[in-house]
Amino acid sequence: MVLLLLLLVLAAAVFATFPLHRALGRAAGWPLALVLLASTGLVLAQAPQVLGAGTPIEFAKPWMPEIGVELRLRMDGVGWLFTLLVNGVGALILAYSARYFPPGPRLGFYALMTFFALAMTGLVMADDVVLLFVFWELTTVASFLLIGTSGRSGNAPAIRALLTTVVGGLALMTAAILMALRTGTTRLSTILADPVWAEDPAFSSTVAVLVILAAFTKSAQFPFHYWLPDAMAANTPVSAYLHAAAMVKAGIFLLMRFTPAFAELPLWNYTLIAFGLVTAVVGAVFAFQQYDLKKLAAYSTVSQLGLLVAVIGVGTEAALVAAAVHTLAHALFKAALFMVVGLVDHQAGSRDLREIRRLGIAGGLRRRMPVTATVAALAGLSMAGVPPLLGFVSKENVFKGLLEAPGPAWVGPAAGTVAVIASVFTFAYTYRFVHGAFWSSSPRPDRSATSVSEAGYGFAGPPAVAAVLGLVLGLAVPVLNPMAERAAAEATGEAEAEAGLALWHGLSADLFMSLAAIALGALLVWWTASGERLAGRRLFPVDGVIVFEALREGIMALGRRVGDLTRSDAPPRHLVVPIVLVIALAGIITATGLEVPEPYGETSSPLDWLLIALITASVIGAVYVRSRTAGLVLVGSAGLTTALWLFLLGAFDVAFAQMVVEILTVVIAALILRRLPARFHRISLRRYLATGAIALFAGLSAALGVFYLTGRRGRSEASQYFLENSEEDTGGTNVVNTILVDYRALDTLGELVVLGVAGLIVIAVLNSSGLLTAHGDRRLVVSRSSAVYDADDNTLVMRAVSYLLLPLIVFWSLWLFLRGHTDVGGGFVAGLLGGAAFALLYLAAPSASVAKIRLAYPRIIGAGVAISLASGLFGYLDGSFLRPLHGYVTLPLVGEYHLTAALVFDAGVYLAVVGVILTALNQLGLEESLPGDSTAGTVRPVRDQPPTDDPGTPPEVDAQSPLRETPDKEGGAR
Amino acid sequence: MNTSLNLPEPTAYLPLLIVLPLAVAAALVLFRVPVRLERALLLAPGALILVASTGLLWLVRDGTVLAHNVALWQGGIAIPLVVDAFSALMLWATALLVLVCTAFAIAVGDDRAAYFGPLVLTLSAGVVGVLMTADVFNMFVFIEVMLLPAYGLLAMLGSRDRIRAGRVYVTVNLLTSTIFLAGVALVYGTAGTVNLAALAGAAAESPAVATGTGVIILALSVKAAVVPVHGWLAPSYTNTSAAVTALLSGLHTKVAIYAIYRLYAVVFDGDTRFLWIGVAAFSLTMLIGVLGAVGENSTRSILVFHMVSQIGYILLGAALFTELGLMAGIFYLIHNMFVKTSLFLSTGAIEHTHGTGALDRLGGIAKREPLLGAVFLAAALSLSGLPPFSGFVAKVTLVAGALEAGQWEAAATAVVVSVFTLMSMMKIWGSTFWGDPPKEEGGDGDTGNAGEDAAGGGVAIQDPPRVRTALLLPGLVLALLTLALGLGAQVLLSLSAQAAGHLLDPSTYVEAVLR
Amino acid sequence: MTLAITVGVLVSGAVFLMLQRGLVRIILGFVLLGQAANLILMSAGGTYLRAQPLLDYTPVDQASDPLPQAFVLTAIVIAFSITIYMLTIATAGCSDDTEDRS
Amino acid sequence: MESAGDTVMFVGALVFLVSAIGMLRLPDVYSRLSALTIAGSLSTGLVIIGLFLHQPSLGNALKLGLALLIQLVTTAVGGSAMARAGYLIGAPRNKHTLFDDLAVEGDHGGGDSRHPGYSRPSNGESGPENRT
Amino acid sequence: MTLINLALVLVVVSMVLGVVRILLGPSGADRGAATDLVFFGFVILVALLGVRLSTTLLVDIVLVATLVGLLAAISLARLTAGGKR
Amino acid sequence: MTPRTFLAWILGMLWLPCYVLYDLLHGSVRVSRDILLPGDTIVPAFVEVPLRCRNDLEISLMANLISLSPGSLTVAARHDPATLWVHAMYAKDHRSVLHQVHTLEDTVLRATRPEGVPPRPEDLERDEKGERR
Ligand code: NA
Ligand code: NA
Repeated sequence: MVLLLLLLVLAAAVFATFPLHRALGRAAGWPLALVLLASTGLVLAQAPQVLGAGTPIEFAKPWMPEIGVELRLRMDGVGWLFTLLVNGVGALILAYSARYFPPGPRLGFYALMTFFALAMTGLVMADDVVLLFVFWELTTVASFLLIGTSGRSGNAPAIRALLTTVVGGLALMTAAILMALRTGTTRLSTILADPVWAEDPAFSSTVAVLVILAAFTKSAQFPFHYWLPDAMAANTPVSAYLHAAAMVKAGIFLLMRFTPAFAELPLWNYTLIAFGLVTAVVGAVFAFQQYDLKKLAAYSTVSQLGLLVAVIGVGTEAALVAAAVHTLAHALFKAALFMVVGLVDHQAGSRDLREIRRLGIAGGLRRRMPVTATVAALAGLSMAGVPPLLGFVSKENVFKGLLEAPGPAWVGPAAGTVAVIASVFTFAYTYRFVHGAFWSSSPRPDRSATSVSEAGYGFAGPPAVAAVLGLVLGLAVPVLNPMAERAAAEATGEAEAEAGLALWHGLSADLFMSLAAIALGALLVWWTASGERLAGRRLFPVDGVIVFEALREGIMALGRRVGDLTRSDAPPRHLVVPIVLVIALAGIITATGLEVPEPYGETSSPLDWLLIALITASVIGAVYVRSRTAGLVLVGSAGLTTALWLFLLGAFDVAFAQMVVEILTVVIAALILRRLPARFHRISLRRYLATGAIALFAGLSAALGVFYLTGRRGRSEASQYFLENSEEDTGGTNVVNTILVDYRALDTLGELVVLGVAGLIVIAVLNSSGLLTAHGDRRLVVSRSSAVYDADDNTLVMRAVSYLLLPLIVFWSLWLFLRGHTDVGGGFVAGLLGGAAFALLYLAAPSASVAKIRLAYPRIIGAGVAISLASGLFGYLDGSFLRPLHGYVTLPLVGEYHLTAALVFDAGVYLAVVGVILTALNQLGLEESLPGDSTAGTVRPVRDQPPTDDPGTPPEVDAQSPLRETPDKEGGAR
Repeated sequence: MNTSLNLPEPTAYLPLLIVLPLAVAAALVLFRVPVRLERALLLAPGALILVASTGLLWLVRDGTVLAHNVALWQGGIAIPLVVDAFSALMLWATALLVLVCTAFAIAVGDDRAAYFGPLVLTLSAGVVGVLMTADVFNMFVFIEVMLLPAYGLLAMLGSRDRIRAGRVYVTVNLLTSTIFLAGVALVYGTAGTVNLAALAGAAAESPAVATGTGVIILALSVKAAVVPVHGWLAPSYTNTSAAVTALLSGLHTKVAIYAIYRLYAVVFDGDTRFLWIGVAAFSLTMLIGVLGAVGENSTRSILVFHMVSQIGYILLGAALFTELGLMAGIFYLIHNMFVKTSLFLSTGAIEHTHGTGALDRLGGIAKREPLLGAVFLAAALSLSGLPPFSGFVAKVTLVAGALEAGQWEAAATAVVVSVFTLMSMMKIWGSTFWGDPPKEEGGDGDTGNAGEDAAGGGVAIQDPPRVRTALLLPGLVLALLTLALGLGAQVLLSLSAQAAGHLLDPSTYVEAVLR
Repeated sequence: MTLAITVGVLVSGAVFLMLQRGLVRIILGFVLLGQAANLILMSAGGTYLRAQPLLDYTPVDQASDPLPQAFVLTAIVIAFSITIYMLTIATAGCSDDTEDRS
Repeated sequence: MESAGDTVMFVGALVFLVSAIGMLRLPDVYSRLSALTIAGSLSTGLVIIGLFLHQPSLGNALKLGLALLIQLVTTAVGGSAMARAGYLIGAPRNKHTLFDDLAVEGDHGGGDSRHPGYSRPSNGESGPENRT
Repeated sequence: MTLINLALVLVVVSMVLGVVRILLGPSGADRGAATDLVFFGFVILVALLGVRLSTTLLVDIVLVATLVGLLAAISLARLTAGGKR
Repeated sequence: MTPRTFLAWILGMLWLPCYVLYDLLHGSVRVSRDILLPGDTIVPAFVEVPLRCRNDLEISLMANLISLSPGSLTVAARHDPATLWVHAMYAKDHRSVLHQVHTLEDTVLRATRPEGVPPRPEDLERDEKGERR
């Protein structure tokens, strides 16, 4: 419960940031530091149980039971140490922050820092692998935001750090999933105790590699070391906390956590030792080269983490003791040093060694900032491994641990030697840091140093605490024994461990190694003039950031190529792929063979061949021809042949509809084609052949599909049901119609909606985009004064005829509508015919304005849909939507008439069909239509003929009636 | 007239979920109403469907299947509407998306375009229809009901190239709808029925039926934008208004995915012989999609390519066809609907406010609009699978599903692709939310210095346009949702598991339909 | 057999037209393709019985399958709707050329 | 009755074939439209009569009579409309055309000397009357 | 029935000839005329099929076909003249 | 209206279809001959024909009947003064075409007008070749 309390306190701190910040501004750091101090106290209070009794504290609550993930926390020795570090150092740094920043809003900083403390605490207490991953990634995100929001120069490094550490996070996730799947639990402590690690080296190695990847990215190990110095763009408190004391230690924590599983795994040992030591040396060398104190500290962190990784890789009890103690020591001195950098930067205006020197303060900066200098010296000595500081003890233990490296006998001494080399550089760069910043000055000052003074207690206090702790703990190092023993015991999976930490324990090898490091370090300082001879030199041709960016650019370039593959707004390019896939499907199935029954009954009739001849002629013509008109009518001809096919197959209703639709399609397409060139685009021979081949294969596939997959079974059950029951169920004897309006009226409703929407979107799109103007009279060659030109006179015959035909068509349309349920007909066919009546009126009119049908046709569509819906809702009287109610009524003339709600439904269909045809005729029939012309249901009147003179003038509307055009008004031929 | 009339059973009201938006759409076409009332009417059906589907989720949470044979014809003859955990979940998610996207459209004024309201309402009715129907031909009809409004919306709102973009969308969808129809025909030709329940297991038994259903699934894959038939997505979705892109992204491809899941589960009965095709195709989809995204240079096109990539993730669940895989896929589907829509809306708010989505013409927005930044970042991290957002649960379960099924290549692809996902999200973040607005000069840029007030370091911009709250809210709602679904993943996980259960064993579904 | 050939011819023509330049040709291709789909549906019902399913005229055992006919009628309406719309966008705002402008 | 119907329909089909051949053989659009008239009136008429002979009833008499009438009207109106359209766009015409009263007097531009009003723009190439 | 079958063949052949004229053009009016021919052929085929399939239902369809045939003819004439009424 | 004129009107109405049928057959044969036999006898012309028709119905009837007879085709029409422009396939000269059309017009007017047919107006003044002066 106390663990949950810990998390809750930190979560509360996150939320408290908002009111606190509002009230206190940057000083919100103080109360927040108090919160973290309190939680540190809470952690310390657990020492008797965790360290003394050796019983971990546990807490568990289900989180995602579906996948077995729990909110399970556990605090053992390792967890205790890291929790303590996170909260303790966090408290110091928050306190430090309250003075570090100038007055002003720092809400994001405080919120994220406390959030980070929460995430980090969760991470080190997590006892569920998924939970571990969650907190792991949360620290990554917090780090990303803290670096990035520190300023614009932090943006790119933040993203680099994020991407790098996320790679590790994903490795951790994968490892977590693998472990959970293999062991059947997500509980970390159970997983680590599972026998699988010993039994299955392949599995162990896989997981080990993933864990190592995670830890290396997080702890900036070679070759992922580049992000950490890069991340120094962040504010100093962020660097001090995340990138020195806490977050980067997550990798160390992870390695320690997993040591029980992998300590016996050579892959684990050698990888950690090798990469750790390389990192330690490389980091130390780079640190020695820096002018920027912060960069120096950052590389130093990389180097120290390398030592830690290497010593963990050894995996023995002593090694783990060393790791635990050095983690603590490093947290203290590195946090202190970073804070010192901040102090220097803040007070002296720079953190560059050259700048500071140029301040020209006699005797160095220590004269003005003695406290800070002392703090720096204390922390530095600890880092350099000088007795009696804690760093000395821990470094000595690290050497001791490394000497126990497993494998051939030479490995231990070799590892120790490399570690000493790293430590030589450590001593040297520490000297460079402390001496360069505080003890040296240039004889020729070129900067004003008047404002440089010691920082206030509030500001300098926190680093001082950290540095002094390094001294105190060094002197009283046995205090740490219980902690180190618990940590080592748990990390190695033993019940007990012996730490034996002491400032002095005889003339051991590691003591001499420490002394050697110090001596050689001093020599190195002397030899390189405290690093000046090496500073700024490029030791490698490339650095990590360059490699990273090149990789990213390469991926983006590859991505652009991938995008280019499909970058086209030409429909054929996108249509061809699915077509080819269908052909491929057909090909594969043909190749593998498909067992199908024999054809059922006689599926062909001699008459069919006539239709094949006709349709083939039409299709070949449509493919071949370049005249758009011809293409249209040939496709229409194929459509009529399809209608004939439907007649032959006994689908009279359908054939009827197909016929009328085909005609109306031609009518509407004609309105469109007059706006376009008379001929289609030319096809190149290559395209002709390629598309022709695809077309032939597609046709073959379709034919094969039809041949093998249809016509090979008897009547379906549904078909039998409809034929046998439709009359009784619905009272209708036109079975197709009863299916449409009774059995599957929902389909018909959908179809009706589709039709209606088509009408609406025609209006909507034209309203937003306008329509290409029909330049029909460009094709005309006769004079406007010719008798053949005049529209009014020459449509006279058509009009007379259409007035004669109109009543007939309307009568037929209604007749078809009424008899639909029992005979060929129905709302759709009838509606089409009704629409055809309007089309005739439209076509016969002398001008589009006259032809314009003054009906609110969108409303007709709406009414159609509404009526159908309403008739469907009536069905609820009998238990369901669209349930047809029917009965017989006696009408005066007709006699007994079968009345059904389906008729009302069909009436809706009728209206919608008519409405859509009206819409198409009116909207597409205009000579010109500009954006905004076609508004909801009404068309602004526009002139029928394009203006002859000034094309820019808006159309005149009502001055004179534009309805009748006179030949002399427009003048002669163009 | 008949004397004995039936009383409606509770399930008889399922069709109302389709009728309601249609009725409001018809009313909006029929009557001219004041703007405020129109907007209220526009939002009302979505809200009601949301409430209703929440209720449905409650009813089906224990595995109940609600089915109704429309017009009470006997099972196998009537068109059945069915709601189980999967469809209820999808209904709920789509209702929420419709609501949120409509709110956004109202905020940017898209709703003033002719017939916007009726079109969106019809679209949502179509989606509801596809999700509920258990009849393959009826599914075709409702797919058209949802497509037609989309054709219009794509071509009437957006940039100048919208018409050309609309052509790609219309033609590709028409082709696939026709292929779908041909598939329906082949299924009827071989199996003699189009009733999904009657077709249960038919494809597993008969190769002929499998071929017909395969044609349908092929058509749906194009609609879902699976590689290699994904190319149409980018030209179609980048030139229209953000609200429409968000709506279509959240609904259309996802409905196709739903249909693939359903058809494969019921008709193929999860036939394991064909799963490898899915695993290969969907892994490729993840990879190609994300690479495309990484290479793009505008917010919208990056997000559109991500759709492709994420579709691969979602469908991978179906291709694994294990309990864990299906659950993960369904969870991923729902998660992705919210997150992707949120991203489209938050970047849409930027596009609307600043008039561009080009990465090199934007910058520094996070400082001026911290909340918008937070909304985007939440969704972006969620999309990349980072905790504590829903994306991490989705990814963890999916990768677990793949590894459990022994598909370690697919799992590795999923993991690697999520790095690329993050990379492309950071591309947007880095140059749009961070960095400098391009018209200003570089600024002081030495913010690494101690004491430098970073927040104050922004260059003074002459009255940069601010994103209005109304534009921000829709994305915010979804961002909060992805957070909630991450922290409280169990709710969605258990529903997804329930849904997966019906897919693994469709017998309850079949019984309910044929009853 | 005959219906299969017809479908093959229609699909070939449709696919050829759909892959050419210019939206109008593509639309015409789709009109053909729609007809092919409708004939496939008809074929799916079986073509060995070819009498119209009108119970006043035809005995039940000779009537052709009414269900695909209802499907085709629905499909015709849908195809017609989309054709109208596609024709509109062939001339709305810009010409019907479909090739890439670059 | 049936065989009479068969014969009439067959003759109708024969006439239709003649008309179709005319559609190919005749030299210009106007004469082809005349051939079309044969198909639309005589041929279709015969077939409709034949159909009636096959299925004689009062209802069919009414329907087919109406159909015949409408067919004749359609043929005539459609033919006229097409002829006018052909004239408007200057469809190639028979080179033996005697004269053209539709050509307009007083219009500028070249054209038939005997019809000074004929207003086709002459752009150097041979006049449309020479094209066949 | 033989005569009807022969008639069917003749009409189909004629329609194919019509298709040839549609292809040849040369003007839109020629194509329109040929289209009319094909449509008349369609009407004739429907009538012949009515006899061939022994159904009276096709009479209604012949009637409607003649009614809507005018639409196509006028539309094509209009299109030929570039939309000129 | 006298019974005699009424009878003439009825007869006129009955005669019209017969005349049209004759015209149709005659024209069909003539055109068919040109179609089927090698070579042709076509001598076309566009002829302006002034009509006596008074209303749209009569003009339309005239126009349609002309178009209906194979060999002649109405190309244009004018309402006021009622005029048709006829394409004749076999135009020996201007006068013969006018005569042909006016004969048809007589038949039509006999059917549409109970009061009888007005006399043919003089043609537009033309020279021997039938051209306008
Ligand atoms: Na930018
Ligand atoms: Na004629």
